[in-house]
Amino acid sequence: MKLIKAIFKPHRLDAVREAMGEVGIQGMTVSEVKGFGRQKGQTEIYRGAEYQVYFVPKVQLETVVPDELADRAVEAIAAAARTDRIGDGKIFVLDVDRAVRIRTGEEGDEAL
Amino acid sequence: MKLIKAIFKPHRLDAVREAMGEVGIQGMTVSEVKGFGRQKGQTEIYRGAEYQVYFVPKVQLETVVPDELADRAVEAIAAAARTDRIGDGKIFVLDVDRAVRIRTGEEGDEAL
Amino acid sequence: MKLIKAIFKPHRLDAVREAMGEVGIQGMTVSEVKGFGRQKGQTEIYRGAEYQVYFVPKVQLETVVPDELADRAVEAIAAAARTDRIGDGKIFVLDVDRAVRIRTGEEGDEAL
Amino acid sequence: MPAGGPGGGTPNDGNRGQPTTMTTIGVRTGALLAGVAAYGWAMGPAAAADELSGGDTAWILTSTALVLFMTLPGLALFYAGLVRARNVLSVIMHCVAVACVVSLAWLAGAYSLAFGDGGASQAWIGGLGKAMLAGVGADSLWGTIPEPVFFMFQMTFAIITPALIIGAYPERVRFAAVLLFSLVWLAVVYAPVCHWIWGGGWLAEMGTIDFAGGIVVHTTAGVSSIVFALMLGPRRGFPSELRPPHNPGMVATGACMLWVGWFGFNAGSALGANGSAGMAMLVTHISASTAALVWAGIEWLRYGRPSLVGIVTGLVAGLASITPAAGSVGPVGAVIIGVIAGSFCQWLSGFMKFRLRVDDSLDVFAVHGGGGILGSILVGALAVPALGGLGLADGVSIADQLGVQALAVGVTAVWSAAASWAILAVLRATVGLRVSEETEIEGLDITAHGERGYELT
Amino acid sequence: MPAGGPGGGTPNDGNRGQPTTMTTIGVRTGALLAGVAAYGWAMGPAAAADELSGGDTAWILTSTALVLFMTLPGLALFYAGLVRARNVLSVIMHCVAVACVVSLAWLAGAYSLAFGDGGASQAWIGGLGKAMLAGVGADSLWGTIPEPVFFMFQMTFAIITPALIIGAYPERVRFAAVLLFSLVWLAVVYAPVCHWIWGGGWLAEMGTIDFAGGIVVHTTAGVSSIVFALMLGPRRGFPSELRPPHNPGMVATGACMLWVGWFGFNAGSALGANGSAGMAMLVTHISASTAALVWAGIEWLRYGRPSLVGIVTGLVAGLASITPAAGSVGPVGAVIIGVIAGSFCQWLSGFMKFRLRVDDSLDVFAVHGGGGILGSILVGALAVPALGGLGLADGVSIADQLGVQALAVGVTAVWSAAASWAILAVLRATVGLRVSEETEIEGLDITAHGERGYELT
Amino acid sequence: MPAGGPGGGTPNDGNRGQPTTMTTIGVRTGALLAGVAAYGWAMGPAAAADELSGGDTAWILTSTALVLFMTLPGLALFYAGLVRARNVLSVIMHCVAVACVVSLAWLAGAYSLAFGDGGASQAWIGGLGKAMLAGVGADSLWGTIPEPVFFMFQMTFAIITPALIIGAYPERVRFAAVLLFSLVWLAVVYAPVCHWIWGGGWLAEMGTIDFAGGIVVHTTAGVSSIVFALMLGPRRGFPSELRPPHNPGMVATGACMLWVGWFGFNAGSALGANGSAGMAMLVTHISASTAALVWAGIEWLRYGRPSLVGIVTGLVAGLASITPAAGSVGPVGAVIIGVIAGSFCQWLSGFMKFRLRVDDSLDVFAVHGGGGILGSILVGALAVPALGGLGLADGVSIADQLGVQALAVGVTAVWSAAASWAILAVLRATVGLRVSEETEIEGLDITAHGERGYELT
Ligand SMILES: Nc1ncnc2c1ncn2[C@@H]1O[C@H](COP(=O)(O)OP(=O)(O)O)[C@@H](O)[C@H]1O
Ligand SMILES: Nc1ncnc2c1ncn2[C@@H]1O[C@H](COP(=O)(O)OP(=O)(O)O)[C@@H](O)[C@H]1O
Ligand SMILES: Nc1ncnc2c1ncn2[C@@H]1O[C@H](COP(=O)(O)OP(=O)(O)O)[C@@H](O)[C@H]1O
Repeated sequence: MKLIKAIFKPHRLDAVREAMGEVGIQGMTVSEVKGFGRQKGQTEIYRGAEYQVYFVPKVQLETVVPDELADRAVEAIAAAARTDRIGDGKIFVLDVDRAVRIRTGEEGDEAL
Repeated sequence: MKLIKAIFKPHRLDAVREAMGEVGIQGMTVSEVKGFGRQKGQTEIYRGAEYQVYFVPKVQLETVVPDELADRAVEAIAAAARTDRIGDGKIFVLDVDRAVRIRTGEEGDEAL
Repeated sequence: MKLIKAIFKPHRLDAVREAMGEVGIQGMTVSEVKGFGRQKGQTEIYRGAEYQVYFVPKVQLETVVPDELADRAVEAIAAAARTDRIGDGKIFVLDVDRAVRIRTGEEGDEAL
Repeated sequence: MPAGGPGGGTPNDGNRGQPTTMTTIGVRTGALLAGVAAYGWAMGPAAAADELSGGDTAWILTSTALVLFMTLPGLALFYAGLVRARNVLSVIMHCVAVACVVSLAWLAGAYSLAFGDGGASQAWIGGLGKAMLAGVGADSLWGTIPEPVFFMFQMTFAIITPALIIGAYPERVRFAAVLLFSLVWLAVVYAPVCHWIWGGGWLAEMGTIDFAGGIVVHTTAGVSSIVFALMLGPRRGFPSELRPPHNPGMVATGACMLWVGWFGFNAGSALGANGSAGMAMLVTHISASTAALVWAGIEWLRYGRPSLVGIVTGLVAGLASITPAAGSVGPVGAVIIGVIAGSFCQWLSGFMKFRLRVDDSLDVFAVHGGGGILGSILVGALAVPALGGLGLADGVSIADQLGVQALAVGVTAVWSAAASWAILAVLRATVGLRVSEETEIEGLDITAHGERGYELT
Repeated sequence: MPAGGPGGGTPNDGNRGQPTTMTTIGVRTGALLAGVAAYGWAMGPAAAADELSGGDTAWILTSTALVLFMTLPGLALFYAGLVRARNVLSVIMHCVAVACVVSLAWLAGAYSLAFGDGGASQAWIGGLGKAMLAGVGADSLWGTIPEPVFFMFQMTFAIITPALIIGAYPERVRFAAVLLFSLVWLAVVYAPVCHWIWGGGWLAEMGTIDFAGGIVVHTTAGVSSIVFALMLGPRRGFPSELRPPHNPGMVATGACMLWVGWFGFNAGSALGANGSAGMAMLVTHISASTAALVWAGIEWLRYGRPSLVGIVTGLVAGLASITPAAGSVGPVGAVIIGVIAGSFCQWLSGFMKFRLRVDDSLDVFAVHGGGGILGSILVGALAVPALGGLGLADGVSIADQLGVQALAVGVTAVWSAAASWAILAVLRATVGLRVSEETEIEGLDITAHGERGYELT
Repeated sequence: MPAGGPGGGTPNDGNRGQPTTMTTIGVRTGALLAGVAAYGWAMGPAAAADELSGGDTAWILTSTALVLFMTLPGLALFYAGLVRARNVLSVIMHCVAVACVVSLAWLAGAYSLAFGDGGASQAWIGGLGKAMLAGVGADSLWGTIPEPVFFMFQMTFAIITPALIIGAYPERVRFAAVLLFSLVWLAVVYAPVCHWIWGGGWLAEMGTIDFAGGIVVHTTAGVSSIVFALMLGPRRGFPSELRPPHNPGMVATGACMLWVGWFGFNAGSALGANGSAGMAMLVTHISASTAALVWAGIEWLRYGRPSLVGIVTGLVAGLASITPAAGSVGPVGAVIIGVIAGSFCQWLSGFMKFRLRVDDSLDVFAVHGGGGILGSILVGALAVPALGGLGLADGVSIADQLGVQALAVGVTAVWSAAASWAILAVLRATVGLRVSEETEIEGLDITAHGERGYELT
């Protein structure tokens, strides 16, 4: 199994979730993160003072999928998250040793 | 060493933390996440309009443990997080190359 | 490529980000987490009642780097995050199979 | 009660202009029916016989503060809590900016258009004689209070009326359109309608009852909201994929402030510290309480759970509905209005969204407009003494009064709709009404104002 | 000051019913001691000699708005900030719903039970003659103000009293139980006690001093809170594993609103715009400031850090404690009450939780009940002119007055406890008082009201 | 208007002490110029001829509540929203604690120093004859209102003045320093300056115009803020690496409360419910609206986006600037003051930060001090009838008045700076002014008060 960890722009979340559904992936976990990268944070101005905000809000999606689905999932995320603008984000794939569904105790691909 | 990544229902956090203590695991990191899975989000009604909330609030616990403790830790989490209801969550195990304790520079199992 | 996952004290974030820049690492993703470890939570008192807060606020930084940069990155984080006080945190290194830059489709070290 | 018969030609300066030094309703009604006198001093300081009352002045100064408090921060919080977190600041910004723009316009000319002497065209619009408060000093009187106090009290009504419309267009409107629309709308819709009913215009002459603004405030704002929502188009994902209110506690805080401030709105409209003010406050409170419980009760039956957003929405519906009637009905009438407001406005809210599919986003028409129209009609019947009401003017039947009320509401609604449409058509063709889709997704706080609502770390 | 001797049989309509047109305390006290007259018009509009005062009316209209503001949003925010984020809305919901239910019940009969003519049973309870405000119009007077204004002002007290009890049961109570308890409690506890002391009942006859509600409001609510907490049981994890207040800034915002609103509560209880109102406002403010500093100072000594939640809790304790005494003590008395309030209530709060292990969750008894009882007793002594007080009634010794005060507090406490217990026993057996454990963990916002407090993304 | 000529020696008790029973400005000015009489009763209840006015009393009771509301929660939220989330509670704590400390000090002696009879040193400072309100009872009058009401109204000014300075030192100050500084500063700066101008002191004698506190409140607080900021040093990362305001919605909520409360501040300063109060409220509102729009407009031009924090900052600048002039200028003057306030204060804010590099963190000097000084000078010219102003005293030329105003501002600024410096030098050497760097990074909420602002899970 593979852990796919994707970091992308928050407003693409709905599109990515749908794309995942089309690939047949139902389970995923999402968190809000702050990104640092080529895309720089914004400058905010209050009362004439500039505030440098270094980070950019991103969402991180993590999903564990059977090996054979991993590549399709990566392509699906990449396509759905893409806006062709700087700051679109990254997808990383890691190897997973073991997976357990808490409710049933099922293991491996069954658990996903 | 193994990274155990468990996603479960927020209200089981105290129970899981205690169960980990019994296995002898003291260190862990927890974050709030949104889950998508078999358990669907709720429908909320405001002024007669239905709002489909797709995600379910979950917590994600991550802990790195020595190889030999990994299985016991997984069992402990599974037992403590279980409510036998849909949405109980998942546990994933990944391999860790290296661990460092920042304060002392200790490495490997010592660092955990 | 390696995923470096570092958990440390929130107020060291600026220092760590700068240290990463010196090593040549520009991309990273940060989230707010709660830590459990040797450093215990604080006791807060309201109206004479003590509230035990078990967790300690930490930040978690994740960055994927080329293999050859991993060690230098770990040392840089460790140095910058260190305060020599309990609760300084941990750094973990995991192996990454694949990395994709969403905007361009670049893969591997190129994508970072 | 304060109405001459539609055919009687008794002048009537609207309930706002009543002298309020007498303390019994009997006397008060008498004075009102002696319409010419009342009308006479509506022209300003000429009526030298009037004397300043410290008690009345104290209460209207206080009411002015209360009604400003309704908009800022009351309405601002009520509305801001209902939108997504990424638009919270933009809604508050709209409320503050509209208040400022309207205040200056009120001074520059709108007050004069509403309450100044219109000369030959008095039936339709006041003149510009009092623009920039010309001729009005600290010693000018309006009835028993200084005219600057009357000016200020009325100004707070002029502020909240276009501010109500903010609920029609949040999360997607251009800021420049908000400012320009509010400014022109004040001159073209609010000032004339206010003049017709409270400034001695043709609807006042016909004996229209509108104690504190069911027509002048809620009908104008409610109808214009539908037009604005239609011209602007719905938010992305409307109606099925919207996000729930981001902060219902903020919504309730704002609603509570509206409740408290409404005491100034309705009881202040007696223009004095007297029994009429007391009774207006009482019926206002009873209608609000009733409508809130009815709204929550229906939710409980329909969805199994009464909600906080629901109960406070019912509250506001009850407040809007009693507004035109607060000087004419008794407690029983207030309960009846509350029951109807809590159920009718709730139904209307669903009807607008799911049948008509109008994204009047924060239900301005359903809650304020519907409520205000409802109350403006019902008052014709509920003023009857049999229900504890204070009665209609001598010789005026319920049918007569209902006719006048319906006419006033109808004409006001048509005028508000037509004028709003015209203003928006021009604005759409020039500055544009709507932001880009990407801006809408990112949220107006950061894109239009460069700020973020919550930085909690 | 406004008390006849316990044995003297001088009727006394409670401080609420005082005529307030005179401006010197000397004259005022004189009029009060001429008790029968004062009592006479307490029966309503019969006393035709009274005349409306615009100044008094303006101030009581304002005070009514201020006291409503205390509950909504003041108390709602004060309480809501103290609970977990997942219960924030439920607490606000309780405040809004209780206010609505009480308002209708006040109109339907509770006002009449408290202030109507009780005929033969006048010592115990008023009659139903004024139910639905029968016979009361905009021109009815109560002293120098319109009776609808008096009705409204008193109603805001009737609202806040059961609303205070909300602090005893948050985070685990069933919503239906909140509504039913508040409704029945108003009729069975509040209305009679209010009648005994302010409506011309037996405690008024004995000369009980309770200027603005140390007994009528705080003792009844405080004691009932203990009973409610005991009948309901503590929250999961009480007392050692609870979560800290989720939003201390919200707590402080609410407390500040309570402070401002309390000016209407206490200074409004003079029922006029006069020196008595001014002095009541002054001592109220001084007691609050003192108690706040004392509370924070003790925290500083004990824990090394004075907290925001602490200082504002002391503030509220100081406000509650001065309430019964605000018409009788001077600034020195206010400082003394403040010092005792800030230390005693803080000690009491710990004692309740850790010795008695009662989960009166937001310290209603410790802060409001304890404070109110404290002030109700102390006023008997601190009214002495040597401490700047306004003195007791002629021929009444400190010991006499302390006896009367203790009796009034004692009887009220016993009655409140017994009646609350009975109401809750019935409710527990029928609708149930408490939610399931799983619901408690998930939080009442989503389970009981289908809403979430904060959606900040 | 209320000024004797600088050389004329006409006594003047400051605008606060004016009798306000007459309702036309003509009469009012006349009475003022009969300065000795006005001055006579400024000494207290001796002037037995005065009579209590219920209307005036009602309005000043209300104004007192409004001005307390400005500080709590108005200013507290306005300031707290501007800091980082980890310091939000500490700022609110400062506001509450300063209010409590000042209230007790006002009773203990500061009121007497400001408004008591100073005997031989009357030009410089009042005596201690009224410490602990000695000799003042519920029946004492001050003009047409009870002296306890005057005491309370003035106290709310004494509270907000040191509370304004809280904006100079947040996020790094020691709590003990806040308390001690505020206490000593009240006695050494506020009480004397207040006496000079409103208590019949030497600046009053010279005919200084300061209707509601441009000098007494804003100049003292503004100048002292610079000194405090300099003595304390800037926050870590100032000026380039600071965090943005954590909650602009909270900032705006507080600003709106300041707006509403300012009606009590300025219109209450007429000390009566009359035309002067009405006109003061009107010009206050117009100046605020104008300055808000000007500030936001400049932002729009400069940065492409008008911000919420910006518009409400302009609002407050407009309110501060009109304060000294609210009794003398007309609507045109108010617009002029607003335009200058909105542009000048914005420029000043940048100048302080980036040129002078003073970390007066929440812009107390730029917004309040600069605005107050601006208005205090401008009033000398804008009071002219040609601009709708009410005119200067007979025989006083604009140049004369400008000279007096400049002198009053200058002396007050120098005294405030010198005294603040001395107080802070002592405190720095004893309790210390600043927390450690680690504490600053962790935030004051948890380190100084043991609390966290938001626990939203
Ligand atoms: N090496 C990395 N490791 C982890 N996260 C990264 C890395 N590089 C970028 N990111 C994340 O991806 C986001 C987008 O990257 P950025 O360099 O701004 O633009 P782009 O994706 O267009 O190359 C960043 O904000 C950050 O959250
Ligand atoms: N394949 C997956 N990868 C990552 N997280 C998952 C995956 N499947 C489920 N989850 C997480 O586990 C939670 C519970 O899963 P769900 O399918 O709802 O129920 P169950 O655990 O009972 O099978 C989800 O809300 C999600 O956070
Ligand atoms: N085994 C672990 N797995 C994951 N996170 C850990 C682990 N141990 C510690 N942590 C994280 O590191 C933080 C610091 O650890 P702690 O034991 O308190 O102090 P120290 O870093 O000085 O040893 C914890 O709060 C937690 O977030």
